Amino acid sequence: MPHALAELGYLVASACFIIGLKRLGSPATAASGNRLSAWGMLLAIVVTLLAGGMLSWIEIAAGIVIGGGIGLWMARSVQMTSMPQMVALLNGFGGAASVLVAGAELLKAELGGVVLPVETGVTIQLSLIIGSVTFTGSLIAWAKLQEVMTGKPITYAGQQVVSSLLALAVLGLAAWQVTTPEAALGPFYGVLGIALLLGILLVIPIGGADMPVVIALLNSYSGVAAAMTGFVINNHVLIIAGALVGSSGIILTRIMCKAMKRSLANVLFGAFGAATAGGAGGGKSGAGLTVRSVKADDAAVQLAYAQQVIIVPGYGLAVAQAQHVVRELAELIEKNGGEVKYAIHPVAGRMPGHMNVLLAEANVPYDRLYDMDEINDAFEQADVALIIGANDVVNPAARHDTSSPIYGMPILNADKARSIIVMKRGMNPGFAGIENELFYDPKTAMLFGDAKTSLSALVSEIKAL
Amino acid sequence: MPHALAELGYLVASACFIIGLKRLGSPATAASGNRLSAWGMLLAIVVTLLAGGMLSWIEIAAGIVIGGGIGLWMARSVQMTSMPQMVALLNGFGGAASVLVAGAELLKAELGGVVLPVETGVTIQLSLIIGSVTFTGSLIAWAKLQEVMTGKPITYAGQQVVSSLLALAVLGLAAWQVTTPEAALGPFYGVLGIALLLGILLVIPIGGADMPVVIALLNSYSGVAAAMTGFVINNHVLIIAGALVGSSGIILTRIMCKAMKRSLANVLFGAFGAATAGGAGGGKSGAGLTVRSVKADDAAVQLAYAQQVIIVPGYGLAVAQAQHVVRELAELIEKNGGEVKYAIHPVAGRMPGHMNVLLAEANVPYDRLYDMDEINDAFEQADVALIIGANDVVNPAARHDTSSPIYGMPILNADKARSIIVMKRGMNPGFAGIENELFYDPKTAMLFGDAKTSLSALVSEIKAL
Amino acid sequence: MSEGIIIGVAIFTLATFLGIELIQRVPPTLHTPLMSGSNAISGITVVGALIIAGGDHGWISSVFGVGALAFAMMNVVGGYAVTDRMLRMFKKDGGGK
Amino acid sequence: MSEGIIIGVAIFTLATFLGIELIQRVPPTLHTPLMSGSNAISGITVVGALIIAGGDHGWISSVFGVGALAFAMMNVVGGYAVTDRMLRMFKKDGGGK
Ligand SMILES: NC(=O)c1ccc[n+]([C@@H]2O[C@H](COP(=O)([O-])OP(=O)(O)OC[C@H]3O[C@@H](n4cnc5c(N)ncnc54)[C@H](OP(=O)(O)O)[C@@H]3O)[C@@H](O)[C@H]2O)c1
Ligand SMILES: NC(=O)c1ccc[n+]([C@@H]2O[C@H](COP(=O)([O-])OP(=O)(O)OC[C@H]3O[C@@H](n4cnc5c(N)ncnc54)[C@H](OP(=O)(O)O)[C@@H]3O)[C@@H](O)[C@H]2O)c1
Repeated sequence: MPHALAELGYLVASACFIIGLKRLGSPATAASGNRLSAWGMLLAIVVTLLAGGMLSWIEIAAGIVIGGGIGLWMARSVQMTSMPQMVALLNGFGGAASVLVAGAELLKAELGGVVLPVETGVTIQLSLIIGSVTFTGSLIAWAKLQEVMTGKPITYAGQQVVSSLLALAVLGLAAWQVTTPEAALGPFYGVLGIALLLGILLVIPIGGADMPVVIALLNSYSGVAAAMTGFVINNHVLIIAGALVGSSGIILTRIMCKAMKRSLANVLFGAFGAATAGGAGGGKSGAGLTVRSVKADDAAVQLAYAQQVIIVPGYGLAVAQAQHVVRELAELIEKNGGEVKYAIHPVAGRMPGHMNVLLAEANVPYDRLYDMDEINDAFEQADVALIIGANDVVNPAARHDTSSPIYGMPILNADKARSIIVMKRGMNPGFAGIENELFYDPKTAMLFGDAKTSLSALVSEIKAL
Repeated sequence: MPHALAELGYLVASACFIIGLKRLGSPATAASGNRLSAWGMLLAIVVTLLAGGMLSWIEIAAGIVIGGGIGLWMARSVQMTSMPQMVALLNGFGGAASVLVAGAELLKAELGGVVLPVETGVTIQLSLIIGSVTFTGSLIAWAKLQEVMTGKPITYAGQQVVSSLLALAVLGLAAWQVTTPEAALGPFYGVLGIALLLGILLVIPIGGADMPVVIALLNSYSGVAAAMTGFVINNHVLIIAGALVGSSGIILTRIMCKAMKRSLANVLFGAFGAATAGGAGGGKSGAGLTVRSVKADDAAVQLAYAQQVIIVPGYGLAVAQAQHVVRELAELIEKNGGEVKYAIHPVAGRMPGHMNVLLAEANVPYDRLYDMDEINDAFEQADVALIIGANDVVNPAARHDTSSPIYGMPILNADKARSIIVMKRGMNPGFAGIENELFYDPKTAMLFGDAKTSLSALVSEIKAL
Repeated sequence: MSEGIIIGVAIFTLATFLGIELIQRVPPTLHTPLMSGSNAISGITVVGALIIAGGDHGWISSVFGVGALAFAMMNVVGGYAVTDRMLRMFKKDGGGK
Repeated sequence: MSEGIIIGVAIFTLATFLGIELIQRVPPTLHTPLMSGSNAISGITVVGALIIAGGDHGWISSVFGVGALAFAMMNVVGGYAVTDRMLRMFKKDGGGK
């Protein structure tokens, strides 16, 4: 295949990515957009195979079959509730691929006695460093979310000093490698080792619940690493695709931080969840206030005769895997003549859009899900706000308690509903580790227990009415 | 200046254009965005002067001083109501510049005996053709708007055949030039002459009121011509800037066509305003219906005691240059305790955003101007809808008369107001050349006369109350 | 086809996509200044004009170069200046009272 | 600095601007599929991996190349497949009734 034709193929692939991302912007076109993007990727692969004068077809086939097979198996078997982990893992693999490509280019040059131009040297080092940090950082994020390791921030004295020194060391070694014309593999191994270590050290002090932000950021890094690899092998489709992913990750990071009203620096270095979690048990509003608990049969009566029900799902829904029962309950209420809406807070759950994906899995039509701004005024007319495993996103302290860590975060106005039913297992705080005064509101009834169990009980009680 | 540094300078200039355009997207940042874009242009000019090894400084100084001086004088002296013409003229100049640059490149090669690579040849021809059509087409658009020539469509038998043949001839000559290695100036002059003629012939059959669409389209062409010139001289800032303008023009064209519910083909080849204008006088709704006319003193009383007034400005406001008096009237009504809003239809006037610019000139704050979708529900609560020189944009036929040329165009619901005052000079139809049943509505009172005169009369009457 | 032209096409494509995204967001209020402002940007041919006018190509430089330069400068200066004039009139709160 | 790298920077800049505009419009509903879908796009390093794996560089090709290829393919196939799985669940009208 002539070079110009290959370039044209890559250009078409880039256009597929762009249009695909654009179509990902609306639920109606998202699926076709994703497929278009996948076709673009296939085109890029085919063009490379035809243009590159491939020699070792067995190696290529092995790599494709092994990687593709594992990827497909993972995509098929992963549970919708484990999506954050899955993205973290895939992200890490992308970083690893960048490291290996850049490493191979460097080894080829060093072992072959070729002196690389400075700019190629620099982009190789950037690709190595960013890719390595992405790789190990993503693995730690995965481990925290999968609960293979503790989700608590791991901190030690002088942590930031150590990390800064290591970062300096990596940069120093990289500069040395770039500026030394003689072949030397020492700095290469050094850069690789320290960058991999750095990825671990940068992520362990971050609490498990902050992992989605970290994943979005690492996603951005993996895009930048791909773009750097594009500079190394002088291929524009890598640069374009990498830049698209790089900016997408950054935007998602910003959206999440904004929705939580925290700065990115606070997420990365604040060790959120360590200090605050300690104070949770003895929160001030707990003292002297009582909680009204309710049984499933009473709650069922209330729901069966309600005209307007707003369901507020939260992280507990994902933990209990209760998305299918929720839909069943909603349909029952509707059969009894009530109207059901879902109120989705932008950071409900542990990942942006988490609740949407779960409820979509349970076949809830997406036009029943309302964004915070769309639905907040409707709570006043609601007979029941049914809060399922949500906590921080309905905590009124965000409105008035200036000392609260979530002060200023916009919340769902569930407290404005005529009555409130909260489903959770006990009085444990949510992600932010703070008390929720809503639970002590006289209008609120607590239905304790695992969300799935409670919901099933409600469903059979209503059926029995 | 080394080449790489110049490239970097051009890249920064491109970024200025992009960020500038982005900032043009909101009234609060628009002015600074435009200035940023201008700084980018200055940077591009300075970089070129420093990098290019300029020889003939006198020529350069002459070109800059003459062109810049005329441009500045035009920008200073033009009236806000003549903005469409001004844009048309500037647009034509941009096309002319592209033609001259591409022509110079061609002449250099042909006279110097250099054989240009095919792709350069092709882009030179594209730049010549698109630039020429833009140049003469824009001049005709200017002449129609400035009423130097008739605004009516000029049509003749076989018009489209002639234009198509000329277009084929241009393409044939261009192909000949590109494929002939020998020096030849014949085809060059041929291409130039026919393309310039084509620009004229393509625009004369389009009615004066459709000129804004034509201008937006020609704006897009001038961008594409600039991008082609970028390919010719192998300069990326031209390609980027040209592509930005090219897409911007196309989007504006589409927005306008959509707002008028007409296809682009209908605008370009439909000779709109020729046939329909004839039927205007004898429109069916005119028969047997009567119009209620009102004097300024009665209208003044009505306005002085109104609680809710919605002003609907249209093309007549621009013709009468009545924007300042309108604001005066609105302030008077507000002093009397009424509330005044402005309802802006997307195609009111003769150019997108025409009314906004006029009213901004009269210091009406832009948050008082409401888009059609925002205000259409408010008409029902309005005591008076004050229609100033608007016609088609409030014609209810668009809703129900399937035979009307404007059927399907969304309109302002002025007919839903409790009472309606229409200011125009007589019973002439508007741009679409059709009757307006609103004028025969029993709720409607017609205040005949030039809008500025009528408004001044209203102002003094209210003051005298 | 040379590689240079494909890179040019890539850049053109990206910029076109970007232009579409940027312009679609501009509210109708600003369409007139947008038109004149983007029109000014198309005066970027001034770069090409300078290269011709500043070169050593005899009458081509002095006629075509200076002509192109003058036209492009009118487009640039006129476009930016008139857009600025319009935009300076847009005010959020009636300052003219 | 060579010209090639500046063109690369230009392309990178344009694509970054474009990415920002495109992503800002995606509604929260689609943020999770967006994350996994864009993640799949970053598997474009598969192109680099193929070039290494298919080249004639002895153990570098077989170890680094095949390793990179396998990692990149996991990212690509896993990312697209899981995104598709999620998106196929998004329905406008409860078809499951
Ligand atoms: N979405 C994102 O992108 C994102 C990213 C980073 C951080 N965050 C943060 O995550 C939080 C999300 O708020 P949220 O209201 O969704 O969740 P939350 O505040 O973390 O609260 C979840 C609640 O669910 C309950 N729960 C856990 N397992 C349950 C089960 N099996 N059945 C019933 N209840 C169960 C827990 O109480 P019990 O243990 O008592 O049952 C807990 O209080 C916010 O603070 C947000 O800032 C979100
Ligand atoms: N905005 C755009 O971008 C754009 C582009 C292309 C086409 N158009 C078309 O232009 C039309 C705009 O609608 P429109 O309602 O604004 O205007 P219109 O329908 O053209 O009506 C303007 C009315 O103003 C009256 N008028 C003229 N001079 C006047 C003066 N000095 N004092 C008072 N009244 C005067 C005229 O009636 P008298 O002669 O009886 O006074 C005329 O009926 C639409 O059909 C639209 O599709 C708009």
